[in-house]
Amino acid sequence: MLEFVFLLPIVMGGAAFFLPVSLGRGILIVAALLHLQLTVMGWLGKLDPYFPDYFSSSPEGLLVLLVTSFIFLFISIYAISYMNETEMQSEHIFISCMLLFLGTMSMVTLADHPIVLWIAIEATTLVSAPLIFINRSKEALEATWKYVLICSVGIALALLGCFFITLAMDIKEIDAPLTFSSLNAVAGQLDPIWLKAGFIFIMIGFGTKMGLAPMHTWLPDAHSQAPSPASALLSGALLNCAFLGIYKVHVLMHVAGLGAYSSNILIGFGLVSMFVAGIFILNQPDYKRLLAYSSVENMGVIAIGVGIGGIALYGAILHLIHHSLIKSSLFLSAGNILLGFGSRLVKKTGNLARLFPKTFVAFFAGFAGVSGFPPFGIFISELLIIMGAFQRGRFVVLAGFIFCLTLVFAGAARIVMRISFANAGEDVLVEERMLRIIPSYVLLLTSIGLFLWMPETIFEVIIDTIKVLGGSVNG
Amino acid sequence: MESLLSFMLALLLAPLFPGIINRTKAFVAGKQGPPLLMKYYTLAKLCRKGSVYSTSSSFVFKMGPTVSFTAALMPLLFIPLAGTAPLFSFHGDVIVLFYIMGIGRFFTIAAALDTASPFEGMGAAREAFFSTLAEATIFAVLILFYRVSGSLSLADYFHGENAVSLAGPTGALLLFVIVAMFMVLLTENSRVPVDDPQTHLELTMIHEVMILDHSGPDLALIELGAFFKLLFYSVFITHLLQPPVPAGILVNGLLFYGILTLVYVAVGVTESTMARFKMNLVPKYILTSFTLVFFAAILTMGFMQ
Amino acid sequence: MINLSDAILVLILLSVLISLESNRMMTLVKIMGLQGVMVSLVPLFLEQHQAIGSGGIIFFQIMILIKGLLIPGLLYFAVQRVAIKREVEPLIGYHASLFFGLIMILVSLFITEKLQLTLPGGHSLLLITAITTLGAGLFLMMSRTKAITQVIGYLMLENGIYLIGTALTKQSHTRYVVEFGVLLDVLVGVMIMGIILNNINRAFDDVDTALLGRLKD
Amino acid sequence: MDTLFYALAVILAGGILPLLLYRQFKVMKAAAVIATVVGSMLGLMALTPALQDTGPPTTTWAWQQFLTLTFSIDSLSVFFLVPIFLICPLAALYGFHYMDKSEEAWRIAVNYCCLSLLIVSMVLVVCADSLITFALAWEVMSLTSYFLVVHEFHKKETRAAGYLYFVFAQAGAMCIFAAFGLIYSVTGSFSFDGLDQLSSPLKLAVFILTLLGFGSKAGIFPLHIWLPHAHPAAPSHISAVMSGVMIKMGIYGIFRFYTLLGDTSMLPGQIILAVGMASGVLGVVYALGKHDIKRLLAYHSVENIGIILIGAGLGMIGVATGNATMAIFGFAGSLLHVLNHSIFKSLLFMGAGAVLQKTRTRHVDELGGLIKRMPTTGRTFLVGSISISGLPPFNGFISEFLIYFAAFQGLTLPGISFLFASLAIISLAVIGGLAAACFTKVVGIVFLGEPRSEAAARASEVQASMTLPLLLLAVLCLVIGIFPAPFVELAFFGLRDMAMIGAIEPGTGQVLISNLAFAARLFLGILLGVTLLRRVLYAGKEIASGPTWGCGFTQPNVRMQYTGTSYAMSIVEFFQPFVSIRTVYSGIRRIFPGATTYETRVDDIAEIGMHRYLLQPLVKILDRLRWIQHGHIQLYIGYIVLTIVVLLLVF
Repeated sequence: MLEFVFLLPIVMGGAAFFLPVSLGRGILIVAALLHLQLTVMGWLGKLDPYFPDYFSSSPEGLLVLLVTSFIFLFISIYAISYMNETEMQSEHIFISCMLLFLGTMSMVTLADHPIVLWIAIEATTLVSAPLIFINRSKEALEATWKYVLICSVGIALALLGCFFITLAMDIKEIDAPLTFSSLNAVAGQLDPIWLKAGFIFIMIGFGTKMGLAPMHTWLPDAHSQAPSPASALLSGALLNCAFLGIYKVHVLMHVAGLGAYSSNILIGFGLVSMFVAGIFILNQPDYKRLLAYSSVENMGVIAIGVGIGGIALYGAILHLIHHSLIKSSLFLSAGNILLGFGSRLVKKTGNLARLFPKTFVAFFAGFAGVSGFPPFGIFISELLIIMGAFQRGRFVVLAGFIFCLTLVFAGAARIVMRISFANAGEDVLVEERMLRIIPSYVLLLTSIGLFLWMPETIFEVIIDTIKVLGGSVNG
Repeated sequence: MESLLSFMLALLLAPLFPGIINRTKAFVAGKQGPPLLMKYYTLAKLCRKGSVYSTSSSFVFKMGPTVSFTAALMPLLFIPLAGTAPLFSFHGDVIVLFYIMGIGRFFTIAAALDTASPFEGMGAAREAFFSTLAEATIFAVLILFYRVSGSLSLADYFHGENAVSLAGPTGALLLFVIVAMFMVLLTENSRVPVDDPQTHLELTMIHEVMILDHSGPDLALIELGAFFKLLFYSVFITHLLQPPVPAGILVNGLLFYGILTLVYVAVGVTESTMARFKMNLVPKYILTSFTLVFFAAILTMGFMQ
Repeated sequence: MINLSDAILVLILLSVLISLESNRMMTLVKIMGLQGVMVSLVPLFLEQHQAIGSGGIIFFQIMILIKGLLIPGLLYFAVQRVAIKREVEPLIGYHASLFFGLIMILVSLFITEKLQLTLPGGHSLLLITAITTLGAGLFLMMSRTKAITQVIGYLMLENGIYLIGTALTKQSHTRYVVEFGVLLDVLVGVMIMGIILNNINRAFDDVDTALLGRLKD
Repeated sequence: MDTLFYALAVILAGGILPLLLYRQFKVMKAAAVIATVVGSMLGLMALTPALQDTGPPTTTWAWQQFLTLTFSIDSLSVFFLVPIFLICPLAALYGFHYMDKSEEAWRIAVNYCCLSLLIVSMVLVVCADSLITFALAWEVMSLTSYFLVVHEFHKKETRAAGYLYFVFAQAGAMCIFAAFGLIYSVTGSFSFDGLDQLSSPLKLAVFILTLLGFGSKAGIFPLHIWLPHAHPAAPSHISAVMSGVMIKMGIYGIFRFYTLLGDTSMLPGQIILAVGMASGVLGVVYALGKHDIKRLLAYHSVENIGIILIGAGLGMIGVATGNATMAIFGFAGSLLHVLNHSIFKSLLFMGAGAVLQKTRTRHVDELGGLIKRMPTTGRTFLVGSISISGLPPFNGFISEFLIYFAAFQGLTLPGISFLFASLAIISLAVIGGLAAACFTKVVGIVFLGEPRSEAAARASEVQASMTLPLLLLAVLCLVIGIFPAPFVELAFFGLRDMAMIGAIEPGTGQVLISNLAFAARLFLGILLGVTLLRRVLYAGKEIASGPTWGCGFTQPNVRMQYTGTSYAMSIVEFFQPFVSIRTVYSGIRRIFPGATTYETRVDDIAEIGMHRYLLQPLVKILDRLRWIQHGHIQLYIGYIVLTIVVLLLVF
């Protein structure tokens, strides 16, 4: 039963809330492992949905699910050491919410019914809110408040979008179940005006959640204030889930013959996101916010890649996978830095290379990876997006894309170099621990591994994903 | 064989011509002046002496005179003298020669700096600056010559089928070259109005100050090298002025040395009638020569098409 | 029947307008409760939703319970615990707000007119009400400083969207299970917001969003 | 090809071994050096078969399902591989004693690792035969060289330099990627084939994009800004590799894409020539104005890149106008200068490194008299200086001569090409003169005269592993100068596979080259003769030594020596509008004046321009936009509403 994939973590999360803390940590790891196993079973096609009206395993969903499940496992390992170090007070809430978060995200990836998808995405907001304000500082509360409210408003608008799509069906008197699969089948007959309106609202709604500018405003706050494992999850997994919602509707638009329209909107949002991220990455005083804005930028890259289509679409999907791996690793490293220096401010840190050599390697490698240097996959994805953009003749977009990439790189490099090399005191609050180093290394190595050798199954699933949109690796 | 003889003769005569300059100057000033063979006496005296070396200096200081002498000698091997073909010649030799003169300058300057004397450093700086500018003029001349004669060797310039000459189709342009080369001659050989070899204040010198610390045979090599260099430039100008006479070698030779003497006299007259420029006017002066030639080179576009 | 549904819609509109000019927190919460009940009732009186099974009846009962009682109740407690000053504290004055409400109605009228061509007829008032509610909800969130007002604005937005949903779509698609899920999300959302508000209040001694402006660039 | 990969494997081993062995400091360094040297020799051996026939077949590896990594060697690659395999092992060897702080073992191990990765990536850049392969190798090269630059990261200026380099490298890479995208959009494949099918405006676009990308790596004016910062910041043997070899990868890129595009119009040549002249002249003028010895050398790299590009530009114009001789000699001179520059520039950087290691200062005006204290370093540096000034009988002259020759060929062309050719000649002449002026300054101030500081007075000769590379390189300079024929042949060979030039007949330029060699030998012969003559003249004479004649002043001291600053100032002032000179002078005040200061700084107009007209306005605008994230939730919701309204209205 496919639904186990999300039911399992939800049930275990509920259980963890009531069980003693010592047991909770075990549950976290066990749930993560079981979830990964279920995911793999889902990949192998061993699981069939029990409610096919609501859930199904789409290739794009499976991809996001796998990424989510994979990074969750390592983040949870990290989280255990992290919780130890910070002496977290409400640990049972944290563990329980982590698991619920995983469950709701898995639900997003498997949802086939627009409104079920909507429910799942809204649920991710709600269960992740406690993760952010777990330490109840003023800033964390503020961040959570903004997160919950802005995302709720945004997602509410997405509901409106869902209704519009339903309407697009009703007006033409089409009688088909309201699932993405069946909608795609009848897409050609849908009413284009309402479909467009639906797309706009869903784009804005889920775009808020995905962190596309100018609806991204909650993101830097929430990502910077959340404890690092939670930030890693938010950035590495949650944004993808929101993207999935947009992607599915974009596919619908494409099948309905409105692909150009939705592509343009995606590209527009993508460019704005990259530019806005660039503004704030330059001279950013807080390194966790830096990473958060970098997520905004990368979501922009993905949106542009999807909007351009063709080979860029493959690049976008690849970007999504690698960004998740690298960014979550970066957030984990940032967590170590935060523990070590006790401050999120760049100017309070420095000399990572000497004080925390292992963290430094992970942090800098992550930065190089996210900036598109080999041997990390973002190198390929960005190259493919650039090539795709030329192929589709989108020169202006490309100019903006390249400008923003350079801007972001210039801004981030300065800060990363400062953290890594600048002179700083020798005081270290918390030493590095292998348990908090290994996860970030594994995530990076996975990206390197996928760069060197892409497993055939994953490749095929990506091709399946982008086939609908006319994307292929042959241009 | 006659090339070799002619070359030897030129080498022998080289110290004579500066004597002519001095006599000219003396004549204009209404003085008796030093004997015509004065420079020979000086060289002989220097060769008899020993040397004092500064404790600051190194082997570079001793290499300076040798290299600069060699560099001054080389061009004379390649330029036609008195109607005879040069000893050596190949396509492109001009570039090599001017660069070889460059290495001579390099070592002269290095030797000057090796003495740790502020005055010599000052002279070296000026030498480096002015000769760079003069180089631009020289290469502009080469451009013009290439347009006119299509060759890159001294022998072809002055002896070949398409030899450059005032009588040729582009003769008018050569007037520019003659004036400019004369200006370069004065610059490269540290004559008035660029430099004053007779001055007594080290601060205002260029070339003379650079060799202040040399003595004995080293100084003799430098002096002789300077005469060769002056001879080379004068010969260059002489060739431009010399009318093509279809006569024997002897007539041509005499005509050549006659015009050569006139060039030296002209240098002497210039020195007598002009004052030395202020240092900051020198670049302008050299640039003028460059402009003249470059203008002429551009004009060839009209002639050639 | 139509008259009855129209009456409800007019009541909703009225509640929107009153909420815009209301200056007391408690009033606002009460109005929200009323609006919740009204909104839940609307589908019952619409023609195409005549055939409602027993599941439907249960669903609507739950919905009235949640929207009319549970959520306002939560808000009520929140206001009691949290808000020391019971004033709404607008960024944009009450009269201007009311004026905005009227403009919003006009805008909705205009939009509805424009959309008439592509819509199955008969819902113009419903659509006007829905859009006005939606717009007013957003307006409340933007123009009030108190955090609780923003929750209320969110609820109003939700109500508006729900109304549009009922107005535009056939019931056959949105099964009750799904709608229940949506409702649950809203409920949990408000609960979470309440918890955060409570925490904010403890940390800041107030829930004025002016205090919530420390995170910026 | 296999041998080449074995060579790379050995070099890579030389990078990985130090990471494992870093606890044994000496062993670690020795392992790295031996592996690098052996690997490079293997690599050179791998080139020999390629020199004879058409080279080994293409090697292809499938990658990522739909991509292929393709490597092949053609004659151009062979030519560029030579300096890589020549200079890098010497640099590694030099590093053995240059990096002598055993407490920094781990960092030095990382340095060796990055160096070996850099070597490998450069080799792969040169061998890459598809867009994606090239991009991959290029990026690895940028990343590893960045790490090499920030080796001494505890210094603030090193970090700043590293940052600048990193940003330029990435921005340049973006331009290259854009060019690749443009190519891909037409050919639809990642291979290098079919580039000549592009329409001519597209060719020009690709050309300009690649020029921006490769130019920023090569350090053409005004994209050279990173270079004078990064090269001084890096350890000296790394500067040698970067300046001697790595920036040539930019030149390689320009050559490669020119060949692939097969664009025979005039414009590319004219652009390259103009860029080359600007870089050449301004590079050397700025070099004159700098007093940091490594920064000065870095500006000379800009100058030499300029000379190389002048050659290439002349070659391109030759191709465009069908003047085969001009094309061949222009390109050949350009290529040969690539090799020559890699030799003498790495020699000079290593020499500067030796000075730096012994005196701990890079400031020219604090040195002096080192040739007596560091004889080998001083002599080899002198050789390098003469070579870089392009003076015979050393190697720099040979390549400059070829370029001159091409330029003179261009004089027969009509109209604008004639102007370009004559400007090229004048620029070369001016560059030559100024370079000589600059290096007389360096040699004269640093190595000759009296030491200007305690540190310089106490300096001593460096260890064998550092002098050996210096000697080898100096000998190489002289060998190429006196026996140029095989090296010119190599340059011609490098052009063999450049289709647009046409077949080069064997023996092209043979007479010319033998004449050049003859002139050089003649010069040396006469010099020898004159030296003997001098011996004879001095035989039995009294040689005394005493203080320098102070022109009447009896108490000269070392501080009275002429400084590098004053030496160069009048020349730099001559180029004033293109050079910004800032003077800070406190002036003499009061009747009994106290201490006064006088300071001049020569600034790069490209740098000033970039700051004033590009960065500052940009940062200002972006800073203004920061209010977007204003902190208040009402505004944030407003953004969402606004977005809806805009989207609904616009679409």
